[in-house]
Amino acid sequence: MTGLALELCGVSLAGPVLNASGTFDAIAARRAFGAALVERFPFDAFVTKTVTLAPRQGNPPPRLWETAAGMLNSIGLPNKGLDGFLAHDLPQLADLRVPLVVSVMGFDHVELAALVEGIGARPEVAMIELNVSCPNVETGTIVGADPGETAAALDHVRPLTDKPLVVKLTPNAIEPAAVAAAAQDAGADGISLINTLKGMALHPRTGEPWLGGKTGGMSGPAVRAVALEQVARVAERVELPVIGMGGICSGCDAADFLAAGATAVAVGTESFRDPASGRRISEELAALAAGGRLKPLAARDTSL
Amino acid sequence: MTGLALELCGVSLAGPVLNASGTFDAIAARRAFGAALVERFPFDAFVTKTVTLAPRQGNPPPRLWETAAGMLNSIGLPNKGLDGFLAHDLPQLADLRVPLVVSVMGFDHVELAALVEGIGARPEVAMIELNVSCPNVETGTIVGADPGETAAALDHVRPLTDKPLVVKLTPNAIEPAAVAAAAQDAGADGISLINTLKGMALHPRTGEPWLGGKTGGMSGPAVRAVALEQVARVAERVELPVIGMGGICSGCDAADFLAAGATAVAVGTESFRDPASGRRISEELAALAAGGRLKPLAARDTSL
Amino acid sequence: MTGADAERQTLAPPERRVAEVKAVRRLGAYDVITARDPVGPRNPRPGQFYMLAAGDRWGGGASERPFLPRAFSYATARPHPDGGAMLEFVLEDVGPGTHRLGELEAGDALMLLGPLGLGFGPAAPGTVPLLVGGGIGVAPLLCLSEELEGAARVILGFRSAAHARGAELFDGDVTVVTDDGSVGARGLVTGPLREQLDSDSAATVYACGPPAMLEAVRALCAERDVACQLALEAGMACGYGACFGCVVATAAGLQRVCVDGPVFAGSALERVR
Amino acid sequence: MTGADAERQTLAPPERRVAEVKAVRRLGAYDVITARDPVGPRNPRPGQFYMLAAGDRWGGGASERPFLPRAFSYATARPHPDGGAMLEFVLEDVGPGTHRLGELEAGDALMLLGPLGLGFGPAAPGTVPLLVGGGIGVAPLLCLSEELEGAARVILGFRSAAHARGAELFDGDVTVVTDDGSVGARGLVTGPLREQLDSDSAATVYACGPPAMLEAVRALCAERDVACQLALEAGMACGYGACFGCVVATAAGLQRVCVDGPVFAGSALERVR
Ligand SMILES: Cc1cc2nc3c(=O)[nH]c(=O)nc-3n(C[C@H](O)[C@H](O)[C@H](O)COP(=O)(O)OP(=O)(O)OC[C@H]3O[C@@H](n4cnc5c(N)ncnc54)[C@H](O)[C@@H]3O)c2cc1C
Ligand SMILES: Cc1cc2nc3c(=O)[nH]c(=O)nc-3n(C[C@H](O)[C@H](O)[C@H](O)COP(=O)(O)OP(=O)(O)OC[C@H]3O[C@@H](n4cnc5c(N)ncnc54)[C@H](O)[C@@H]3O)c2cc1C
Ligand SMILES: Cc1cc2nc3c(=O)[nH]c(=O)nc-3n(C[C@H](O)[C@H](O)[C@H](O)COP(=O)(O)O)c2cc1C
Ligand SMILES: Cc1cc2nc3c(=O)[nH]c(=O)nc-3n(C[C@H](O)[C@H](O)[C@H](O)COP(=O)(O)O)c2cc1C
Ligand code: FES
Ligand code: FES
Repeated sequence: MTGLALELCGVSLAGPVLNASGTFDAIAARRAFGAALVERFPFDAFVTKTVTLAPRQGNPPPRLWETAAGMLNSIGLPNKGLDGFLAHDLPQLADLRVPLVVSVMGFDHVELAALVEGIGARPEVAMIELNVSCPNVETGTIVGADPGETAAALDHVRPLTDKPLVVKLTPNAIEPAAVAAAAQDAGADGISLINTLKGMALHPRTGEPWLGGKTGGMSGPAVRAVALEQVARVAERVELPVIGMGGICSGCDAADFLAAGATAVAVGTESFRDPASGRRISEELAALAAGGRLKPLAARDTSL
Repeated sequence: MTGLALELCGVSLAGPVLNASGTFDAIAARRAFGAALVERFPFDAFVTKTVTLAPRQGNPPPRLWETAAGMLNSIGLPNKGLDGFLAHDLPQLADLRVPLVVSVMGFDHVELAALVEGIGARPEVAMIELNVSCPNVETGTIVGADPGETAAALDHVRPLTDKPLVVKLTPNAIEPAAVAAAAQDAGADGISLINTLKGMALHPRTGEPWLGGKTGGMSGPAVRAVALEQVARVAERVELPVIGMGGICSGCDAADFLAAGATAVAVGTESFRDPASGRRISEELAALAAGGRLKPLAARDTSL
Repeated sequence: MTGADAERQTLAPPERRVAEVKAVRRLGAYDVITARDPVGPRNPRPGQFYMLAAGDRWGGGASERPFLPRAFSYATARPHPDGGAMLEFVLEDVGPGTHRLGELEAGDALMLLGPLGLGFGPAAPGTVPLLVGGGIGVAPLLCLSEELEGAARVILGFRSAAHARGAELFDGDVTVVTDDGSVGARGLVTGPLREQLDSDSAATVYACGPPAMLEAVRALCAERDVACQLALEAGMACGYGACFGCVVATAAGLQRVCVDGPVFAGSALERVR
Repeated sequence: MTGADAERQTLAPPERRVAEVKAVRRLGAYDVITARDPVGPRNPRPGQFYMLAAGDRWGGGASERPFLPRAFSYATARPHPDGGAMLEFVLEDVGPGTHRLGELEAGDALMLLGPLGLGFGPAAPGTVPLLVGGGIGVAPLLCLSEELEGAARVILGFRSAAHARGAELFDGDVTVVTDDGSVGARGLVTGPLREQLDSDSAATVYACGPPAMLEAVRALCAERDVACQLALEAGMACGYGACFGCVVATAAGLQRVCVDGPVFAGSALERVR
């Protein structure tokens, strides 16, 4: 309890620090850390790795590359698929003492609808995050890079659930703020950003692409300044609450994202260095707030 | 002389290492280092800071912010304008013993035409780089983010000079490769990338945007993986020679860009840490080549 | 956690903690780091590992890397009278992370998370344990051989005499081979292993080492129907199942080495790469 | 370079070089670093600066910064018999870069580029030099006072007694004031400066210190038509004119502190911020 309790898209959270989708597996972590993980859960809400309709193996290894102050990943969304998630994962996640956000990605509207209906129907789920960083199988364009495609996706699934829908934007777009605005008009309840920046690394000896997926997504401190700019721009453009992420490692980093207009923040890569990073960041944030160094932030003018 | 001499857009260079536009001022450097700078010039060609038609003061300070393994700048293209450049800078740059590349940016086609004609007419100039990271004053979109706008700009200026025209792409686009292809079709002789990634930083105490320009451009090692991916994608898409840049700090970094399909590389931020970085990188590249660790690279398959 | 897993795993505290480096000594080609883990479990299971990072000069530097923590099997663990444990790690300097860790000095801070993963399981009924290690792969076999009170036969292969000094960590019956014949017979561990299995095939093989060696051991055991447990390696970011970065191909599809391994039954693996 | 510039500038070798740290001593609130510059010029000009970076633990770290080099005025320079010079820098720990440099020890590598920028120029004809320093701004005044063989009057202002120890670096006639009155009179340097100018206004004022102090000095000199030369600071990336990051507002528009300064004539500046 950090004294920073808030309402996020109508869901009450004990604090503003979530995990970033795909960077914390509460089920695996519980296997490694036991009950202590649940008793001292590092986040104020748990966001699942992105779930797709069909099960996915993900990309072949290697899937990781370390960069200057960051990393590339080409994980490729491995997951049990909707049925596997509902049958095996959801019951275990229900034990967590924090609200549950389920991230989903559909490769077309039909898939997306099935995912939103299937997951929206479950009382254990507090919120749904739409990961729109996927190619439109017909047009080939990344849905989240295009305001029209994003709006179309939302138009299609908005009627299917009363659960809050958060749209997770891709940073690999010219104007994330335009996409956010389109999502808002189409009935989204919140916006989260940034997803990873597209990047690549070559094998030190062969010079072939290192990653099994050839290209990967960059995350960590290296992307923080890019994330902060996009969050500020989006928060300025939309009324919706914004969940800011991208290289957040400390309470000061988190405070910057809140100052830039985010309502909550998410921690990803930093959790790889320490699974308790989320809790530390919450404590640092609380200390900043106690020192009166946070409230003024909320009032900061970061309009661009 | 690194033993890596090449022809770039018909211009012969003693080696493949250029400076990135706006990151080395040969005239100021000569004031600081004297004749030794010219005798031991760190680059195989000199690229000027971007010249605009009218003189510009640039953005108010502060203009710099240090990030994790990189930096943000909001310099704002200060320059003497075309006339000032031709009258004061060009004569001094003519003393350099390496080919001269002049970077230009026009805020509309008329400006761009005046710049290309004015600079193209000067024999001291070997090549012109078109910095298309500028907003179209009518449409507001960044020219370099849009294939059509980029092609239109080239259609307009291509007839005005026989000098090689290199188009410098912005990374803040969904599909730099599409823009590169449009530039090729419109008669460009080469492509250079990446320019800086848009980013932002907040004042540690006030929380207001730190930079005088509010947002800035990110460069340095932090952007290298992003740059490498875009270079590979562009090199795969176009026939034109590609000048790769973005966080290059070592011969190995440069070798990666060449392996990804670049014909030459440019060094920017690393020069701030040491003005002789370009020469060191050339020497490291030559050593890799001598060790046979470069030729194979050229043959590497990095197709995505 | 299933009963089977319980034997192979000691749970880790859910946060990174600071251990104090007590000593770093050079042993031939390796660095041996001894560190005091103040609050961690006293009884990690052989085959489990810890994610390590230096307390400073980690996370960048002019050399940019290391940024992420690195995975290391513990080689020995002794309960400490004041709580926690005294841990020993054996490292080979292959890059910026292992290099930096090798530079640590007594008194320095060592950031540590663990023990992690599923270690070695019990030997198949009616079989004797047979330990086979290659190079730095000896690390997890050390605590295993101690647990077996030196009763188990140990076969170790090394690149050179400098590496072969890793064998000094073991007592009891140890057969050493080297690529260059500088110590013991010239050749691969599969030589002595084959002989051993010829004389007595009622064995459970515990192996750790480079992929090529593990694959040779796996194939040999498969062909003879000998149970084997292989401790694998993979590039890791987190070590506790969060990133899905460390997968290997298994009969059950791609699995995470950090939580489904690092020890896998040979029968559960496709060829090891 | 113009004749006027020549007097104010010694050219730098066009590359970064490695200097050896000879000593780092604490002086009240400051760190004094002595380093042997092996090949640099023996005679930098007072007011010129060097870009410094530590040989290691610079460019990231868990703390991410410092990444870029940092600018520091040299405080003293002595030609070295074997070539190059022995340089002294006075640092105040205000962030990661100055903190890291303060941690250097004798024998460590110090990466260095310089001397850079335009230093102080000669006094106006018929005037006596008057040196005014605030806090860490004393650094460039030290070599200047030495060059003037202690003849010049020196007025120094500090935040506290710990900072006032910076005055120990000077010999000759030094007036010290502090914000808290712990050393010398309580108050700002403009007090003694005004008195001094009252008694003899035929002076050229050389000043370095925090912006507010420089602005007060500039205004005072302007109002009395006294020539003054102000050594400014600005955040820098390169130090040699490459990045255009270090600009300040001057009568001639925005100018680069690193190549058009750091020393500017008061008359050339708008108000100092
Ligand atoms: C469960 C487990 C237990 C282990 N136990 C031990 C042990 O007891 N002792 C021991 O010495 N080692 C052990 N290892 C191996 C150890 O983790 C690695 O040697 C270490 O991570 C190497 O890090 P590095 O920075 O030194 O080298 P790296 O530079 O990380 O090189 C290691 C490998 O990564 C590749 N690589 C190069 N650059 C990059 C990059 N930028 N990003 C990603 N990969 C890159 C290299 O090609 C090389 O194959 C274990 C590994 C695992 C998974
Ligand atoms: C010509 C010249 C001569 C100088 N001479 C001396 C000298 O002799 N002795 C001396 O001690 N100092 C001197 N300085 C000042 C010195 O260069 C700075 O104190 C130093 O660069 C601070 O670096 P840092 O990392 O310690 O602190 P920083 O963290 O860089 O803080 C310094 C300033 O930068 C701001 N800042 C904070 N974070 C960032 C960021 N991420 N990016 C950019 N700015 C940030 C802070 O608000 C603060 O105002 C001189 C400066 C100049 C220009
Ligand atoms: C290994 C890894 C896996 C990820 N998987 C997903 C995912 O499944 N769905 C998603 O929306 N984002 C995913 N992301 C992106 C993160 O949620 C986050 O947007 C990004 O990493 C930036 O935050 P960070 O810099 O704090 O890591 C993943 C990131 C990483 C590093
Ligand atoms: C301070 C600064 C100024 C720059 N000015 C220009 C410019 O005037 N024109 C231009 O095309 N690019 C400019 N750039 C971008 C660089 O040319 C280069 O594309 C970018 O910095 C990536 O390379 P790097 O990471 O090696 O610095 C500038 C970059 C920096 C850091
Ligand atoms: S290392 Fe992250 S899942 Fe295994
Ligand atoms: S510091 Fe780069 S131009 Fe002055």
